[in-house]
Amino acid sequence: MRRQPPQWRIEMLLIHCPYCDEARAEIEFAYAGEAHIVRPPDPSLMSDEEWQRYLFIRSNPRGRHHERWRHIHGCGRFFNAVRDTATDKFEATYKAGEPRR
Amino acid sequence: MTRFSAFSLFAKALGGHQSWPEQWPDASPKPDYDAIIVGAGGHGLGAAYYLAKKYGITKVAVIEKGWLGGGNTGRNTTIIRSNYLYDESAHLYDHALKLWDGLSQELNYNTMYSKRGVMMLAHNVHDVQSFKRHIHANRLNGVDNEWLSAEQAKEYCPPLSISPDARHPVLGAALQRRGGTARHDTVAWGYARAAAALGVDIIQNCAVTGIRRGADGAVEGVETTRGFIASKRIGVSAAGHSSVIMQMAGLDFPLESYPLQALVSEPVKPVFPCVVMSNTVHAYMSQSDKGELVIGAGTDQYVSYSQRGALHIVEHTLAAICEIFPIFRRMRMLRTWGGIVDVTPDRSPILGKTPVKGLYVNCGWGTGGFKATPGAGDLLAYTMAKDEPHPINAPYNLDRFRTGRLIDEAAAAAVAH
Amino acid sequence: MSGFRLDQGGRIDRSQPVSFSFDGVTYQGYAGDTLASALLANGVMLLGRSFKYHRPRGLLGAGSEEPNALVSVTRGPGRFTPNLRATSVELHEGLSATSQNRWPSLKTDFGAINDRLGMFLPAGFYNKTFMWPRSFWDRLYEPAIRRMAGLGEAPTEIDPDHYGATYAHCDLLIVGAGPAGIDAALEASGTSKRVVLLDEQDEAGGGALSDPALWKWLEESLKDLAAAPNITILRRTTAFGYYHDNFVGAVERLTDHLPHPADGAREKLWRIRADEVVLAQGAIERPLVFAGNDVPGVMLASAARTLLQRYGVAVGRSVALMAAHDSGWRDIFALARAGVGVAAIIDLRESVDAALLGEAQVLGIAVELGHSVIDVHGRLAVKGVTIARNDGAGAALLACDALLMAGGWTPSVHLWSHSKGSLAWRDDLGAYVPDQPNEAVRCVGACSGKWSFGSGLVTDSLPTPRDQSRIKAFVDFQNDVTAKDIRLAVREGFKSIEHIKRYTTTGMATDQGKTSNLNGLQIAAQALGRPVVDIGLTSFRPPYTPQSFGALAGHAQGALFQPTRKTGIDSWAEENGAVFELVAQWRRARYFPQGGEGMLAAVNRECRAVRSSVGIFDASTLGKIEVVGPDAAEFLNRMYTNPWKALEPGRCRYGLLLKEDGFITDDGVSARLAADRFHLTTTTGGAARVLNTMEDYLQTEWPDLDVWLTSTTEQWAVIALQGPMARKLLAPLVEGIDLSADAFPHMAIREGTICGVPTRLFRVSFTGELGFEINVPAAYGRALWERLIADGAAYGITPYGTEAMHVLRAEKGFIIVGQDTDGTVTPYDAGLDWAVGKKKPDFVGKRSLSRSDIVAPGRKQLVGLLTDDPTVVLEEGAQIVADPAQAVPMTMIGHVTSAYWSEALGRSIALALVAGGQQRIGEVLYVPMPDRVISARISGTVFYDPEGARLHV
Amino acid sequence: MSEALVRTDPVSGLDFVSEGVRLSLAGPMARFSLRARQPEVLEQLLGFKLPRQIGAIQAGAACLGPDEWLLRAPAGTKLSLGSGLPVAITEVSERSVCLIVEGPRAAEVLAAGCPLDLDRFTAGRATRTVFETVEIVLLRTGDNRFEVEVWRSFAPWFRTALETAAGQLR
Repeated sequence: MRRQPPQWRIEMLLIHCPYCDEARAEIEFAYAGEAHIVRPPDPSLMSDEEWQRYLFIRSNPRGRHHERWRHIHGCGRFFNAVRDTATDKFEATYKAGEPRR
Repeated sequence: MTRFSAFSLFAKALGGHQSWPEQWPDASPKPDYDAIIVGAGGHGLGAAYYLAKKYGITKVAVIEKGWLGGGNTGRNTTIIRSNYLYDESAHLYDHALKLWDGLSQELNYNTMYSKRGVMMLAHNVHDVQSFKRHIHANRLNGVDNEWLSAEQAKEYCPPLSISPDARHPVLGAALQRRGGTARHDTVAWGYARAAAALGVDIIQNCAVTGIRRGADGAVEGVETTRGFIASKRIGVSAAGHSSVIMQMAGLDFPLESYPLQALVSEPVKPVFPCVVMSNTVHAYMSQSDKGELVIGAGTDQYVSYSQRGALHIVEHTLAAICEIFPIFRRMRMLRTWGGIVDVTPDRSPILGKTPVKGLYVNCGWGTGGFKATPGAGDLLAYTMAKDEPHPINAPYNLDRFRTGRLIDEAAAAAVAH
Repeated sequence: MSGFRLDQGGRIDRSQPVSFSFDGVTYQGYAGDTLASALLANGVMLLGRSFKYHRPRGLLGAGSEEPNALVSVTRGPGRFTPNLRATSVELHEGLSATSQNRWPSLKTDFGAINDRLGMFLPAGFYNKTFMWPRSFWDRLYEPAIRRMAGLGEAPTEIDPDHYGATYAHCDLLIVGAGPAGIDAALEASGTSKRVVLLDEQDEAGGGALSDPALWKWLEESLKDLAAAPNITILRRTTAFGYYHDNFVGAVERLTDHLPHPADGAREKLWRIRADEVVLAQGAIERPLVFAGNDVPGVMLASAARTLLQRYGVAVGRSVALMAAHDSGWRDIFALARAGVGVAAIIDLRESVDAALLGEAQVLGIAVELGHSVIDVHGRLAVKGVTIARNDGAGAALLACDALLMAGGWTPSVHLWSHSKGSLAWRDDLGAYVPDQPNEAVRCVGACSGKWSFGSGLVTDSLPTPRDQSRIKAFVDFQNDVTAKDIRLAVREGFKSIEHIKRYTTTGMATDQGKTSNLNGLQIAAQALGRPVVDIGLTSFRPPYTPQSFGALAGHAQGALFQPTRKTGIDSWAEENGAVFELVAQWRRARYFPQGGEGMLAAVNRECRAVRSSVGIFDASTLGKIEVVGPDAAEFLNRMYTNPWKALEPGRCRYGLLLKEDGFITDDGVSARLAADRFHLTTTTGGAARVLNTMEDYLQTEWPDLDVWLTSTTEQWAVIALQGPMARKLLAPLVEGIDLSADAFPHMAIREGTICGVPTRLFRVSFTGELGFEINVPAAYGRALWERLIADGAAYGITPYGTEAMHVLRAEKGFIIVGQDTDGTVTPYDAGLDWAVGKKKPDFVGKRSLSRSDIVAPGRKQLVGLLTDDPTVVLEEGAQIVADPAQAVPMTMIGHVTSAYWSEALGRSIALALVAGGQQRIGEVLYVPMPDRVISARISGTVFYDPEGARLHV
Repeated sequence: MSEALVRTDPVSGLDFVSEGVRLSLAGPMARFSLRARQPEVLEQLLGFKLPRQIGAIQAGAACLGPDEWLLRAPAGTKLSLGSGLPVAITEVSERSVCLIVEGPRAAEVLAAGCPLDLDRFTAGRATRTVFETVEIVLLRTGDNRFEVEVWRSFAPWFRTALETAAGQLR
């Protein structure tokens, strides 16, 4: 399920926006859930089980996590990031459509 | 087990408290068990206790990678209530609430369950409609929950500001008088001591590294940092780390883990007699028996296992607290901390069997796990003992995400229009 | 009386006497004093009572680590602050402080009965008792325990102060302006780096302030720093937390040190992002653990020296030292040189540096090596100590009126640990020191374990011939945790330091264990017979010292708490007596009472006006999105349930949005302005959410589409003109639009001008009447509204609010997303099958609509509900049952989502979600209320003008 | 036709002056959101060049994103809407108001709630950002001069926040 931006955002992490090419405060960004989960081109061909996987199953790793953020109060773009969920450190951010890092 | 009482306390005092025994032995793993519980939080220890007490399965190990009660059991804001909307939820949480009542005596360990009432504030017309819906449903389900006017709410909790000029004025409140708080650590310790007395092994500092499955797919035991431990029945009750454990059995789960923040003030003399929650401004508060104001905030926006406190959440939570309780602006924050909560798509738990034979799960409690502790333990024990869910936890199966029969309390509270 | 002011010395300003009061008694101090130093100068040694045993306590330290001397300070009405450390309260004229946690007075405290009963109240005693008889818990034990809670009283009045906040950015942030911090700043002065140097005290200098030999250096260094344009020094500023990516939170205290009332913000929150952080937080001296180590007058040796050198205060006339570390010798030598009487130096060690011995001899101080204090005499003040050789022999009484403790040093690694830097154990220091950083940070000076204090012995508790299980040797002074409590915890099986901490509460007081953690660790390790590193270290958690809620909330207070969004017409509503409701971030007029009307009368009147003539409604809060580009129709077709490609320019369509899980999330009427341009509307609360979701699909799933979204919610003021007279009122004002029914049918949009300003005029209706929604540029909304009110007077135009709007739409069976749906309702459940494009291969949420439980029979469906008694209006949220006679828990088959008195129908109406409802039309169901059961019949959802005749005129 | 409608602003038009900073409300202007994958298409249509770097301002147009510009032009300016082209031009003249923050302490006032490092946000730059929880478009039009675009309904809160921050400078 697509995530909605929360009611407030945070000013803790420093995030490099790959479009603005600048590190900006997290308060300008909205987290948007796990990355590289592609909406199937024809959902009607999917079984309930497959559809459930698309909708709900998430890798939720302790460690490297591919995720999407939106620079919602900046350039407005969604982009991808690799972050270590154990330390919250970003390994990379890259533009939407670029291959998984 | 030395029975705890004022008399034993007195007697031991005369001996300088030198002869108190260990409350639970620090067990080492045996080669095999009839049942293994992964995760020694309140839920897992409760499951072990009920397995031994109610279902006669005493050859049980509870495996904990750190120290017992060190996860969300020891990190939450200890709120207990059962005034949920849907039948499934009301039955689940009220089952727990009934077990809370009398738990101290059952465990011979004072869990300090205090029925001081949980009051949820309505700040707009939509809140009022939603709370009334809860109250009507609760009444017909036999769960206490009553509507208070703003003035009645203020009377019940004098620090509350009911100024109509507030940004989010209080229009009324829903009060569950049986709701309240308990001392979080003692719940884990009480279950641990009682379970150990029934023969349960509590194995701390033992991390599960794998789940071994046989040719037929059924579980055979767990690989741990202290070696392989065999069991045909494994119950996973690992809160924020459930995804990681389930993946060891090859199962992907509909879970995400988020940081949840809480904080306490410096202790002050009694000033706050109940629990107050406000979903609209995202804050909840009570006063501990030590005098600290215990304040919970929302979850962070991103998946994380870092348990690192976030300043923004603190800022917004305290702004909200000062808005509702402006007399506390000069109070001071003493300590903040974070827990990791595992959240399902419908924000209700998954409690039951899994597609892997012999593997049972209790996860996805999000921010609401503490209040369910005795109920979740009991139901996980039932499910493991009978290899089928109890009617109360049957709806909390994994299949609901496929079929669409979600139990979405938060959605039912809906968004403002 | 023990403490006194020396005739000279210190950094206080003796030319500026200051009078203040403590527990109602007035005293004199000097500018530059703290409350603690001034009280001690006046001979006041008893400053507080401990938490659990209510033991009398004096000063332990001289800074923010102080656990004992907690006071409440009043600065006038609403300005009461409990639990302040007397060592951190700066003295000012008129300061009024009181002691805490005692009744009736600090000297005579009935709560001290706990001390006498202490043997029955060991760590965790409450886990073991208060369980029988069971009924006593709720009524007696629990309330009694609660009454015992707390230190100071809570504030009871609203704080009139305000608080500020700011972001700040720097290249180098230095935390702590002691010698190490100042050196780091000097190093960076004159560079291009932006440097912020902050310190929690009123004066920069840290440890140098207690060392007159460094004062000249300090003065010159501070002059240099002040002259450096790239350096900002913040005093009275505590860095309380170290967050991700070198983000440090700090609070600056601005007015509490001034006589009140003082102008300006009381405190200011600094949110600092630094490229590099230097931590120079120093180290905190460690108490020693022995019987009676908490009697007022027993204190840290370094604190005594600080009181002497900074404040010119002697802690006693005959001062003894109990040392395990060289630094204490230096401290007591300073006292001796200043003329303070020294009783003796007792040192745990069998031998110490000859230089120390030599100096003691020069100063004529008696030295007892290989000895420990085994008891302290006196209750409210030290009267003497008993010492004994470490083997227990040779007990002797030593008269003194103060006892200093020198137990070694604990580097302040708090912020380092917040930043998740790793720690390494140093056996020689008996302490953890910073090891590997996790951020761009380094530690300098004493907090890195580097100091020139000499060396010492690391102890758990001092040797004693007495029964360890019978003596109270304190580890955590405020929480009254003794060495035997920690040993009891270990005995009972609590073996990790986190368990021990939680069981005994050691380190959990308001000082967060600054003076107790390491002693606790040593004692636990000794009891367990294991190395300290095996039992772990409790985590350091923000804040470093307690910080006010007000400062942390920053300026988000009062009018600045959260924005209340108002439309341009809101001011008119306010002037005309509207009652408002809050919807999402917006304030909306709910109804416009006239002449003392209640809500029902006003709403009835407003509804009558719309049905009979014309009503006017401010719909500006509706979300609006302009969707533009060659692929606009294709995009909407994928987002919404219904088809959009064939919609002709100039026409409108009701659109329904689902989440991917198939449940309704938003709706609205949208218009096609041109082949490649749509004007969407959303619900008021859904505007931002819908835009974000659409951007998400557009950017992530369908980046190939040439279409762009722009929020226009605030570009347009929207005035709904509804009722049979709407067209007549509107026609003379509009240019360029033919308003006739044929030229401008229902569900159409036209562009033109109204009163000379451009308009997008929708012919739409949420009331069932002939209606228009007039969009004009927002700056003109109020003027147009007033023109319509003026011109509409001839038709009895009536402003109506959201409540009448709800009634009118419910009469027509139009849903409100979020009220008649709740996030678990599909289009089929809501009876909106007609809005689902059956032929569309896909749209967001479509696949979920065919899941087994979504197509299963018995789902709750939206229906109408007519009470048998037409005068009874159901309560929204009331539950519906088929059999009202059943026992609790009842089987509930639905609930009322909307219920109103319908003035048009002269009866009540309701909408409800009922299991299998669409098959139950005509059935009678029951709504059990607390006092009665209401019967009602299921109906269709359209109550008024089901043919829609009134729309198409 | 009777007399023309008058404009209403959401905040006072009066200046607020405090030590080192002045707040004022800019007069009416035309504003357009310009969107295109290829800026050349827009440039051809509009007849002027657009800045290519996110954060740059040129000829009244601020580049806010890879395909987004905010054009601010004299009140009454009309643009061709480029119908049929792969562009989106939407008029948003009245969506926001512009508060001008100027004076030697202007940056300090904005730093009260804006997380940007304003020392590194030099004159001639523009960006969308936030002031506490409220979204703004910040344009630095001089070393000591900022123009802040804020949506109308947030303007009263924002103005109060700026005045409060200015009043708290010491």
